[in-house]
Amino acid sequence: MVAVPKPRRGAITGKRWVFLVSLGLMAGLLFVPAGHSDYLNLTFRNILMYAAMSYGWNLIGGYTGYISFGNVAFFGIGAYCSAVLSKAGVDNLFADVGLALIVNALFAVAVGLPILRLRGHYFGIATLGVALGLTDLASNLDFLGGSGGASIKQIGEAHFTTYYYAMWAVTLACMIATFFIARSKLGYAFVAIRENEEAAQVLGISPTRYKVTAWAIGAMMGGAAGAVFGAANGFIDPPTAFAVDNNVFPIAMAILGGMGTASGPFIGALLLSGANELLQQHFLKLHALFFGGIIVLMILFLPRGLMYLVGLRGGMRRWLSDLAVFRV
Amino acid sequence: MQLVLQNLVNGILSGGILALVALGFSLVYGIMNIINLAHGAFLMLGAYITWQLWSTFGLDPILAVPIAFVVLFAFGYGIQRGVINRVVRAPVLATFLLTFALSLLIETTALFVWTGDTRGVQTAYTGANFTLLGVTVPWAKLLTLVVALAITGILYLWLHRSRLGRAIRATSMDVGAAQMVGVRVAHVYGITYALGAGLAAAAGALLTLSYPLTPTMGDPFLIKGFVVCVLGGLGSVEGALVGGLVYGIVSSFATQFDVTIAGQHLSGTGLQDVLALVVLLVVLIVRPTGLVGRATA
Amino acid sequence: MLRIENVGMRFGGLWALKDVSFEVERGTILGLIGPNGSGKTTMMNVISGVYKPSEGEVQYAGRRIADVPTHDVCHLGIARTFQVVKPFANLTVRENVGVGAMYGRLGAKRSARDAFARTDELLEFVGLARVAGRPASDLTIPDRKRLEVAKALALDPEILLLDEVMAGLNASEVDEALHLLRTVNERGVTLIVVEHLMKAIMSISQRIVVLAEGKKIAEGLPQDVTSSPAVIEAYLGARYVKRQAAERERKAAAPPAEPPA
Amino acid sequence: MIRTIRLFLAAALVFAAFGVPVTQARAAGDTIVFGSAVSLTGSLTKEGHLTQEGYDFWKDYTNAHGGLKVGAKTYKVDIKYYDDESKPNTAQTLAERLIDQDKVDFLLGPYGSGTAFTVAGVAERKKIPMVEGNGAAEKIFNQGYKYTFGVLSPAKKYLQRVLEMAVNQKPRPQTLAISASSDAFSLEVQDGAVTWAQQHGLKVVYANKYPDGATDVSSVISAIKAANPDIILNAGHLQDAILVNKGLKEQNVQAKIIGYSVGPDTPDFVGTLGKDSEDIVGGAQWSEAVGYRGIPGFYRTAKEYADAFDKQFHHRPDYHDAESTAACLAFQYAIQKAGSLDREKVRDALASLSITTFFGLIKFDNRGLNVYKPMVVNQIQNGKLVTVFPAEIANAKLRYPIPVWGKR
Repeated sequence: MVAVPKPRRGAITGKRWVFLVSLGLMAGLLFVPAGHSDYLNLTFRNILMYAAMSYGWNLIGGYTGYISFGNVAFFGIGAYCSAVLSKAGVDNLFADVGLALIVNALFAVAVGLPILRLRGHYFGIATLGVALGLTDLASNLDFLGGSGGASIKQIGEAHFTTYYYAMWAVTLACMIATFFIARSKLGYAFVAIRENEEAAQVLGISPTRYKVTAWAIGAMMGGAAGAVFGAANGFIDPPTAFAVDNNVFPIAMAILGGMGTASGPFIGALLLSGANELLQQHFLKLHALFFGGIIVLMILFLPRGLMYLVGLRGGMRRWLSDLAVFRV
Repeated sequence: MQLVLQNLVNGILSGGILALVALGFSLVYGIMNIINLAHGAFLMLGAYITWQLWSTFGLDPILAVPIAFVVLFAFGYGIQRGVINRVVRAPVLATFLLTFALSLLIETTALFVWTGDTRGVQTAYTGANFTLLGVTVPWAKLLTLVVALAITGILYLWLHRSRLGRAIRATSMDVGAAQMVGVRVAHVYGITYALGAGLAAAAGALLTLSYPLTPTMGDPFLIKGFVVCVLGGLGSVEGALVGGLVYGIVSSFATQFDVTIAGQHLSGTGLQDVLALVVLLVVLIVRPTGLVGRATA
Repeated sequence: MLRIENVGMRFGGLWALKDVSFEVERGTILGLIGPNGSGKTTMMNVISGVYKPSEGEVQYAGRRIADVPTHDVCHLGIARTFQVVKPFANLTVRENVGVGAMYGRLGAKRSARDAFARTDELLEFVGLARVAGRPASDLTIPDRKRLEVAKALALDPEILLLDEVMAGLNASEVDEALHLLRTVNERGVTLIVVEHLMKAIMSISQRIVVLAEGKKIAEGLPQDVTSSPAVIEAYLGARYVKRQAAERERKAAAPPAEPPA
Repeated sequence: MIRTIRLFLAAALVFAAFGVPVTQARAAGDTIVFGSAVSLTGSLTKEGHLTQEGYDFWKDYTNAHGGLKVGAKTYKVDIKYYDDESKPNTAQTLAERLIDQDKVDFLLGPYGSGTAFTVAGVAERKKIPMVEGNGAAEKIFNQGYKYTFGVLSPAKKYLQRVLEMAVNQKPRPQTLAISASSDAFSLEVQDGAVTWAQQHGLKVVYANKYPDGATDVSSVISAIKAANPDIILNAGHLQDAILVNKGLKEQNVQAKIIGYSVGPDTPDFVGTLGKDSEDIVGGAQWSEAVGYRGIPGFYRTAKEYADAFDKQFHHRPDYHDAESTAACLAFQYAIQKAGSLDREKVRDALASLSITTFFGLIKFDNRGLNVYKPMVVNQIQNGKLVTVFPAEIANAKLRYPIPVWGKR
C-alpha cells in the first residue's frame, strides 16, 4: 500500500484535499461527547455507523461495481456476534469486533464464491436474498434469541461515551482503509473489474479473487459497525439487526456523497442523516415529504454525487452538458 | 394427500398475484434498467383507487381494475417523462434512489389523503368458495388469478404483436439501434414505465379482494416482486409468471415441514420465505439468468 | 516457443477453425492474415486463452494454454490487444496502463509506485505521455490504439498478439506504428500480428500464416505466401485465379500485385 | 456559480455536522412537559394516531380544568411529540432528543412493544420516569428497569382470558389451534395461551408461527383446518387478524370460537371485514362496558370517558385510546401524590401507586408492570363491539358456538 508518486489527478485516487477535509470533520466529531448530550452522542454515533456501513458497501458497490442490496447482512451478523459473546460471558468490545471481523470475512468468502459469479442485477438480488433469508433465519434460531431477540451486557457507567469512541474508531478505520486501498494495487484491481471485467482479466487480474476480496473487506467493515452497535444498544433482534434502513441508507449515502471515493460515504452520511434529523425535528408529519423531495432534487441535479462537483472543471456549462448525457 | 393438493392450490393462487406484482417491476427493470422502488407505492395507489370507487360508488373491484390501470398508467407516464427520463441513463443506482424517494413522497401523501386507517373491500363473493376433490378454492382468489393470467397473456401478445410493443422490446435490446430506426426513446420509456405503474395498480386493485389496505401495504409486495422477477428471468413476461408460481408453491409447501435438529426446532411455516430464497439462490447459481431468462437479459 | 497443434474451434454447428497448426519461433514476427471471417480473431482468442479450443491444443513453453485460467495467461508471458479496444473509460491513460504493470507478468514483484514508474516509461515509448492524465474515454482513435498496445506491453510479455492495431490509422501513423512494433521486437518480444493492411504486414512479418474459412491455406515467407494460388483464390475468388493462371501461362509473369485488403 | 454552490455546500456540511440546533422547549415555570415519540408515519401509523389521541384527550381535559395541582402550585401540561416512523431505532434517538434537547420532564410511551422496549432503555439510563400503555411484551419489564411502568396487562394474558371464558362454555371445547406472527409481542401472547391451555386440559392441536409481515397465510389456514380445532386463535396485529379471518372464511374453516389478540377492538376491523367480522372475539385491555368507578380527578367511568372522547374526536374510543389516557392518569396521580416534579419522587410514587380509574386498577408489580388489572373479552355482535367476559361486567352474552360462515 505505497502511495503513488506525483498523483497527476488520478481518476481513482480523487482529490487529496477533500479527504483531508473529511479527516478534519472526523477530528471535529471527536468532540461530540464534550457536549455532554446523550442525544448528540447517539445521533452522531448513528451517523458514524451509517458511514462505516456505507464504506463497506462502497468497496464492492462503488469500487468494484458489483451492486449489493444485502450488505445489511454483515451488519446484522456483527451485531449478533456481540450477542453471542455476551451470552458466553465475554463482554469486551475488542472481542466483539474481533469476532465480527472473523465471522464476516468467512461468511463473505463462503457466500461470495458462488454469488459473485453472477453479473449485474442477478448478483444484486442474490445479495438481497441472503439478507432477507438471514432475517427470517435469525427469527427462528433459538440460540440467537429468535424473534424475542438477545440482550448484550453493557459495560460500565460512562459507556455511552465509550461506545461513541468505539464507533468513531471503526469509521475512521474504514475511511483510512478505503483511502489506502484505493491507492494500492488492490484498489486498481477493484476499479479495473468495475470498468471492464474481461479487460481486467486479460491484464492478469483474477476477477473472482478480487471481487471476493472487496466483498470480504466490505463485510468486515459492516460487521465491525454492527458489533459496536450491538454492544452499544444492549439488545439485538432480527428487525433491528437487519433493518431496511440499514440496507438502503448506506447505499443512498454512498451515491449522494460519491461512489467509489474515499470521502463520499462519510460526507453522504453527514448530509443525509443531518437533513433527516433536522427535518424530523421541525416537521412532525411532513418530514418524510421534504426528505423525499431533497433526494429527488439531489439525484436530478447531482446524479453522480457530491464528489463530482468537487472534481468538476468547466463550470456550469460542463455541469449541464454532463447532465444532458443522462437524458433521453 | 389432501393437504398436499390444498397447498399446491394455495401456492398457485398466491403465486399468481405475485407474478402480476412482479410483471410490471420486471418490465421496467429489464427494459430500462430501472430498479423501480416506487412499484409498491403504485400498487398501493391502485388499491386505494379501487377502494375509493367501491366505497363511493359501490363499484366492484374487478371492474375497477381497468380504471386503476389507466389512472396509474397516466401517472406513471408523467413521472417517467417529467422526472425519471432526466437521469435515466445515469448509473442504475441514481434511478434506484430516485424511485426510493418518489415512493416516500407517494406514501406520505397517501397517508394525508386516506389517513393511516386500515381499509378493506367487501363483495358478495368475498370469502365464497367451492370444494373440488377435497380442495377448497376461494372464488375471489381464483378470479384474481384468472385476471392476472389474462393480463399477463394480453401483455405478452401486445409486446410481441403490436408496433409499440415491438418498439419496446427493440429498445430493451439496443437503444442506439432502436433510435436509428426511428423509435422515440423518450416516449417508449414513458410507455414502459406507465405500463409498469399500471400493472402495479392492477395488482393492487385485485389485492383489495384478499388484503387489507394501508399506505405502506406495498412494501412487502415490492420486496417479493423484486425477488420473483429475478427468479424467473428479468424483463420477460413468462419469467415473472414462472417466478411467481415457483415462489408461491415453494413457500406454500414449506409449511408442511417441521424438523428438530440438535434441539433447535425449525418450523417450515416460520422459514417459508427462507426456503423460497434458498430456491432463488440455487436457481441463480445453476442458471445465472433465472429460470426462463435469456443469456443476454 | 508457441505451438499450435491441430486446433479446431466450433461454435454451435460451425467450425470457426479447423485443424490449424503452426509454430512461432522466439524473437520473430509472425503475420496472421486472411479474408474477413477466416478465423484470425478466433485464433487470437484461442491463443490468449479466452476460448478453449474444441480440438487440438496450444502449447506455450510446454504448457497447455487451455489449462490456464484467462487471468493467468499473461503471467505465462502472453499478452494481446483487442480489435475492439477495451479501455477502462473512467480511468486516466496512466491508470489504464498502470493496472497492466501491476498485475502483468512482473506485476507481483512491483509496488504500485514501481508500476507507475514502468508505466511512465511505456507512455513515453508509445507516445502517450502527453495525454497521461486524461480519461481514456477522451482519446482519439489512434491514441486508443496506442493505449491498447501500451496496456499489453505493460504486462511485460514474451509474446505479444496484436489484433488490428493499425486499422483506422493514416499512412504516417502506420509508419510510426510499424516503427514502434519493430522496436518492441528488437527488445526481445515475439510478435503475432493480425492485420488487414497488406503492405504493413508484409513489411514487418518474417513469416506469414494465411487462414481462410477456418483453415490454414498457406504458411511461409511473405513473398512466397502472396504468390500462392490458394491465397489469391481465397482473397479474390476462383475466377480471378483462373484468369491469372491463364495469363501467367501466357506471359510467365511476375507475382500479381498485392491483393486488396 | 459553481464556486457559490461549493461554498454553499461547504456551509451546509458544517451546519449538518455541528449546527444541529439546540432547542430549549422545557416549560418555563408553569408547564409540565411530557415527551413522546409516536408512530405518525410507517406501518403503525393508525395505532400511533390512537395513542396520540389518548394522550391529547387527557392533556386537553387537564388544561381545561385549570391544570395539574402539584403541592401548592398549579401547572399547565403539554406534550411534545415526534414521529418515530414506526422504527425502534428512531424512537430511541427521539427519546434522547426529548430528554436532552427538549428537556421534557417525563416520558409517555410510544406505540408498540418494539419501540417501547428501546425507549425504556433510554428512560432507565437517564433516570426519567416513563409510563406507557402500548407495549405489552414482558421482555420490556424483565430487564430490571426501575423507571418504566406499563399500565396495561402483559402480552401473555391477551388470549388467556379468551380460553378462560371458553372452557366454561357448554359443550366444553376440547382442542385449540393458535398461530402467531413471528414478533416478540405475538409470540409472548401465543406462549401464554398455549401454557394456559395445557394446564387446563385443552389439547393444543396446532401451534406455529409465520413470518412477521406475511402477505399470505392460506397455507397456515389449511394446516389449521386439517387439525380441526374447537378454538382458533391468532396472535398478531390488525393486519394479521384481517388476513387470518379472510383466510378462514375462504377455506370454510369452522370452529366454536375464533379470536385474535389485536384487531377486533379496532374500529378498522369491522370496517374492513364487514359482516365477516361478526362473532369474532378478541382479548382487550379495556372496553366501554367495564364497570370500574374511578377516583375523582378525571372521568370516573368508562361510559363518561367514552362519551366525552366521542365528542372531541368523533369516534368511540378503543382500548388503545383508553390505555394511552390511562398512562397519563398514572402520571397525574403519581405527581400529585409526590407533591413534586422531582423525577425520583415521582418514580417512587408511581412504584407505590394503587388507584382505580375508568380504565381499571392501576398498580405496578416490582417490574413496573400492571399485572393486577384483568383483561376483558369482547365480541363483535351486529357490527358492534360488546363485552362478553368476565360475566360481572359483561354487557352481552357470548354467542357460542358461533354460526358457520355465511350464516351470520
